[in-house]
Amino acid sequence: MKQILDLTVSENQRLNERTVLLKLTQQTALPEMQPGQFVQIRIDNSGNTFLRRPISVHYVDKERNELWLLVQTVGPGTHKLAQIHAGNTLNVILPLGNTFSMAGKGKNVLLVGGGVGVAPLLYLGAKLQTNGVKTTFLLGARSAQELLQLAEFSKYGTVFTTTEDGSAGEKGFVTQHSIWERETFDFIYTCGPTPMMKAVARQAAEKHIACEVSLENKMACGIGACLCCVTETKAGHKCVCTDGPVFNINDLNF
Amino acid sequence: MKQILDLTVSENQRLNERTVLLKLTQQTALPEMQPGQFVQIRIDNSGNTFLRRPISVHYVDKERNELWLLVQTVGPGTHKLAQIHAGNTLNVILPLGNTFSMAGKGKNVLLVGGGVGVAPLLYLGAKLQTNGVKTTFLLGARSAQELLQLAEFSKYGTVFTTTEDGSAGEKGFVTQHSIWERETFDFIYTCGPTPMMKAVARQAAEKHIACEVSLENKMACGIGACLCCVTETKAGHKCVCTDGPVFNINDLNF
Amino acid sequence: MKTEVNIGKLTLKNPVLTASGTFGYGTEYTDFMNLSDIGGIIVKGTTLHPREGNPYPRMAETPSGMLNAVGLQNKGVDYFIEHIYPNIRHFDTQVLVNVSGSTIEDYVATAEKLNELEEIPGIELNISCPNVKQGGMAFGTSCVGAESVVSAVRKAYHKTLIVKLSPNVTDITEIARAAEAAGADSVSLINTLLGMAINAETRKPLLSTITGGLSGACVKPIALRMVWQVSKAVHIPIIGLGGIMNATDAIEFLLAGATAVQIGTANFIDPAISAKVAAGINEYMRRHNIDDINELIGGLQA
Amino acid sequence: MKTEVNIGKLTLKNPVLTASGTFGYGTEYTDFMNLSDIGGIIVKGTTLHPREGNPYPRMAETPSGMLNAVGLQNKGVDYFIEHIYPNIRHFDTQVLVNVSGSTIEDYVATAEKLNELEEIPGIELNISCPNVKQGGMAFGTSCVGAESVVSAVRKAYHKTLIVKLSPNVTDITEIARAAEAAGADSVSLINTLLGMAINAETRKPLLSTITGGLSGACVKPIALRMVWQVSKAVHIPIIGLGGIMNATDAIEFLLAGATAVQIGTANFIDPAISAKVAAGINEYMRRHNIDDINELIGGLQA
Ligand SMILES: Cc1cc2nc3c(=O)[nH]c(=O)nc-3n(C[C@H](O)[C@H](O)[C@H](O)COP(=O)(O)OP(=O)(O)OC[C@H]3O[C@@H](n4cnc5c(N)ncnc54)[C@H](O)[C@@H]3O)c2cc1C
Ligand SMILES: Cc1cc2nc3c(=O)[nH]c(=O)nc-3n(C[C@H](O)[C@H](O)[C@H](O)COP(=O)(O)OP(=O)(O)OC[C@H]3O[C@@H](n4cnc5c(N)ncnc54)[C@H](O)[C@@H]3O)c2cc1C
Ligand SMILES: Cc1cc2nc3c(=O)[nH]c(=O)nc-3n(C[C@H](O)[C@H](O)[C@H](O)COP(=O)(O)O)c2cc1C
Ligand SMILES: Cc1cc2nc3c(=O)[nH]c(=O)nc-3n(C[C@H](O)[C@H](O)[C@H](O)COP(=O)(O)O)c2cc1C
Ligand code: FES
Ligand code: FES
Repeated sequence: MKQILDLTVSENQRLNERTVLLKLTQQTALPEMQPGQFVQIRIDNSGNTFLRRPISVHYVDKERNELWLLVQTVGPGTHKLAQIHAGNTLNVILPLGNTFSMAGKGKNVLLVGGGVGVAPLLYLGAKLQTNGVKTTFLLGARSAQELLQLAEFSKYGTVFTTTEDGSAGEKGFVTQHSIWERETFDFIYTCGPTPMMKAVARQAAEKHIACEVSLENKMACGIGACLCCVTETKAGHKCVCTDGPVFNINDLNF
Repeated sequence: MKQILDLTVSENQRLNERTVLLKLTQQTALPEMQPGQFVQIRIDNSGNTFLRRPISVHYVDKERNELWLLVQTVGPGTHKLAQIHAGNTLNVILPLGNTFSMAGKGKNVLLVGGGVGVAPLLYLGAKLQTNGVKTTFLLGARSAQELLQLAEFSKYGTVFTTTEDGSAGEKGFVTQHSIWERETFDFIYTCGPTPMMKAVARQAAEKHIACEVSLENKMACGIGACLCCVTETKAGHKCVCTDGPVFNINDLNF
Repeated sequence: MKTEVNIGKLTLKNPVLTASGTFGYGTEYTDFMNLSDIGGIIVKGTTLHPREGNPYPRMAETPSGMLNAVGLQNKGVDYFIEHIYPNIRHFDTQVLVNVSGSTIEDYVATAEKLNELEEIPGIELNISCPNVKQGGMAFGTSCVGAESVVSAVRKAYHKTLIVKLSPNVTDITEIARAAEAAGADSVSLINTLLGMAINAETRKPLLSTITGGLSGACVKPIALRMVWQVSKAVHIPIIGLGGIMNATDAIEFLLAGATAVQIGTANFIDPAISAKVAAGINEYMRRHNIDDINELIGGLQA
Repeated sequence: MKTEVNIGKLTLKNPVLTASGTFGYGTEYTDFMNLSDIGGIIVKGTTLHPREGNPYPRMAETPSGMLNAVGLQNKGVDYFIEHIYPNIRHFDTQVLVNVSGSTIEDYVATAEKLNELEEIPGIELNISCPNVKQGGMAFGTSCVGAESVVSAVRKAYHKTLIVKLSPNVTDITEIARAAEAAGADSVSLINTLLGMAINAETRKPLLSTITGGLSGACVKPIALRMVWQVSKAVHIPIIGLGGIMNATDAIEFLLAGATAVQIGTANFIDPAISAKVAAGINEYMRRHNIDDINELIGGLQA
């Protein structure tokens, strides 16, 4: 069941100039959340952040009853989120959206993230690993500084990286990484800028590997009521907030 | 010259449930301000505090280079002001408006304030005392708890009080205080709720005592440009933000 | 304390409805609130034939508001009757259907089909949607247009007929009078204002359709003025909406002359807001010793 | 980098003007900015005879905006010519006068007097003020009204004639075309939208006049849409305004088809904003390698 909760910020950790890691908690147990799902956060009722802001579930720390969010500053809403202090509360609707398909035990999967798009892949990787899946992360960014949460990702699989300026990992885009030549996978999960996801999807399609992408369309309600967030699919317009955010590339006109 | 300044909050002291005392400062000397003047504060560009908020100069502490404001929480703007932390900055336009007439040396004056309307009277009383004027404060409120800054006022003159519930000073309204029977004054200054100011003005007129009131009309610009803040005077509409906020009762249709 | 209001033959347990296109079919909100706490829901704009709506992007945020260009995406009235109606007909609140079209014939055909549904006590005729090329708003911006579509539907539809007016007009009272004269039981106003948003960096419009419909807190002053004007112009009950974010806003619309209100965009920000508005109106009535909500309606002291 | 634009016979050093009624006579702002940094100022609405304006209260804040009901308080055109003009004629920026009236004769008489002022290169005809009972908006809400007042003034006024349009109309392009046909050198839009605000606790309107004019950030989507529509409808230059709060907003209006912009309510929030907008446009042009501001005008990729 979807809930509206006032969660307390237990930590706001700055990861780099543009990104923070927020940890949210409450007295009682947090609702069950699945990899791929997102939350809708109310910033406040200020004039330039009228609607809620959708943010992916980055990780759920069951033991500490914490929901992690990875937030990149792009405009007034994310800017205010980045400034919030521990102890303050955030009004959050969760859990929203569908989830990634979970590859079966023993499968070999690649999780490809770009920029802050790596967010949903941490929780996904953690769950997959628990399920006995062999997980490899391929994370891309513009520079070493913008590669996020590497220590966390490496807990749940092998991590490869690319940077556009070559300051870490292989130089170039994720789709140019040598892993694509060296290894083959049963399933690819990807989230990041649209051009990156399209390139990954093309690569997956060429190699006949099943592939799911997580979309970030502009949303008003987040619960399937307004029909603002639609994406073109082979079966017509689908809501990214309820039919997604995760889609199989076969269903998209990608 | 009017200026737009980013002032730093050096202190935010809660005086009672609804009122705070804000102290603002900056590195360089604050501009010259006179009793009766006010400032226009930008809250932020949020949807429900679109315009600036006018607040009286409560006191100017020259030595510590501090501007004091007394703020009562009534809506979103004053609520946000009441929450601001020391160290934060506020964008302020100042000094605005005209000033009280300064009674001459040796005169005996009464300063009558009600509720948070006492704000401009502190700085006025301080200046008058420095000028060798005999100052008496008559401050009214609903209850003892809502009488503000008594210790400060008593530095600059004798303080009498009234409360509606009788919890401090004489029970009743300021206009019912026994001082009116006992003493006579050369000049009366008043600020507070309109019904109170009207009653004081009537009393002053009956006794043929010169009287100035400080008005609080709704303002958009605060600098004489929009003509929103007008009050009816014997010479037609006048702007409270530039021709006022201080008016002689003879000029008003009070 | 009496909170019941009447709209045509319809009785609402309280004056709070949800606005079409902002509340889906109600089912999207059952996790957050009890639908039985509000007077009724008006479901998504329904057309004779299925519509895919406009391409993405369909939404842009604006100061204290948003633009939408959904363009009446829906599966058509037959799908509604077969697949949606069965799931919502037993809601413990009034369920009304918002009807859109591009020709008078379409409106009439849709209304005729809905007339057969036992548990749908009324329809809201959307003659004011700015997001579709043909029809839609065109009917709502001239008296002749409004008159013709409303009287045609009136002949075919025998339950409560609400006509939803466009604010994109010089004089909304004229259109309201035309709707009344043509047999509307009630008028609801306002639909969205036509607006536009641009990304200055990319030099492109933010909506696929360039222009779209503005809603949310920012439009409240305009909506309130129009409700006030229309309340002086017609005798049928008015349903007020546009920018209602909380109970105080709703009460302002009642004071301005609305018999009921609709909550639209606010549902996106707080999915439980409509129930909170209903509760807030009760609280206000208690605080002001008002026994009957009808004492509030048109109670502005002006 | 060329930032000059032309409006009729008038050349502005940059496209930033201040809107009538929000910038006094310019003198109120000289503490905060250099008037020479902007293209021009449009002074307070001026009428043939002095006007006291509407009673207090004249202002109500609304979500991301405000309502005003000033009602054209001013000392009349003769006072302007004798007492104000001498103080502002030598400003190093274009000084335009906004002209209002209740009859065509008043408009014409006022325009004739202003025609004699050497340093006033143009007037803006306000046929769209919602805050006065007679005239005002009435002329601006019908093509016939607009045509008649504009052609009468055109005969009497020989410098740049800008006509300010009301947004409270079904189709603003019709009115713009009528103004163009009647000889306007330019149209400016939008004036305020008619709105209303109520205090739910006291049950009273917040303005003495019940309704007033809405301005500020909240109206930007509507203003932008109207500028875009009018830019497709007329050949004369358009001056865009309504909710411009910063340089990005101003650039959006240029992209939508405005040759110049006006800053209104934003002056109340930041009295130096108009100079900042002019500087911000320059900064944008540098960042995007735009040599001539005319490349931006109407540059929306739609
Ligand atoms: C399902 C989903 C999951 C997301 N997960 C994350 C995440 O984990 N971390 C993160 O940093 N960001 C995430 N985003 C993007 C994030 O929602 C936007 O960056 C944010 O809404 C921008 O708000 P703003 O006020 O800072 O910026 P503005 O650009 O001022 O926002 C203006 C409007 O556009 C919308 N908007 C702007 N950018 C985006 C975007 N990229 N996607 C969707 N809407 C947008 C905003 O919600 C708002 O309505 C996610 C988006 C979606 C749809
Ligand atoms: C010259 C002057 C000096 C003032 N000095 C003080 C002071 O020293 N301390 C103090 O606490 N208050 C003072 N006020 C009143 C103060 O400006 C308002 O309480 C405040 O603006 C309310 O804003 P809000 O957002 O909290 O309330 P809201 O009621 O939400 O405000 C809504 C709108 O109404 C205006 N408004 C509301 N109440 C008043 C009011 N009483 N006077 C003028 N405008 C109002 C606001 O500015 C805003 O535009 C003064 C007002 C004026 C005009
Ligand atoms: C996303 C969205 C979709 C809408 N769809 C419809 C619709 O299908 N039919 C209709 O009559 N109005 C529709 N509207 C208009 C609303 O019902 C309402 O008239 C408008 O949003 C103003 O109210 P508000 O400010 O409370 O949202 C829609 C509004 C939004 C925001
Ligand atoms: C307080 C106030 C007074 C105004 N007076 C006039 C006026 O005298 N003449 C006029 O044409 N417009 C007047 N306007 C309208 C503005 O010039 C402008 O058209 C409108 O405010 C929209 O722009 P904005 O949103 O940038 O303020 C006034 C607006 C305000 C807020
Ligand atoms: S955001 Fe409203 S339907 Fe998806
Ligand atoms: S507040 Fe604008 S003139 Fe006084």
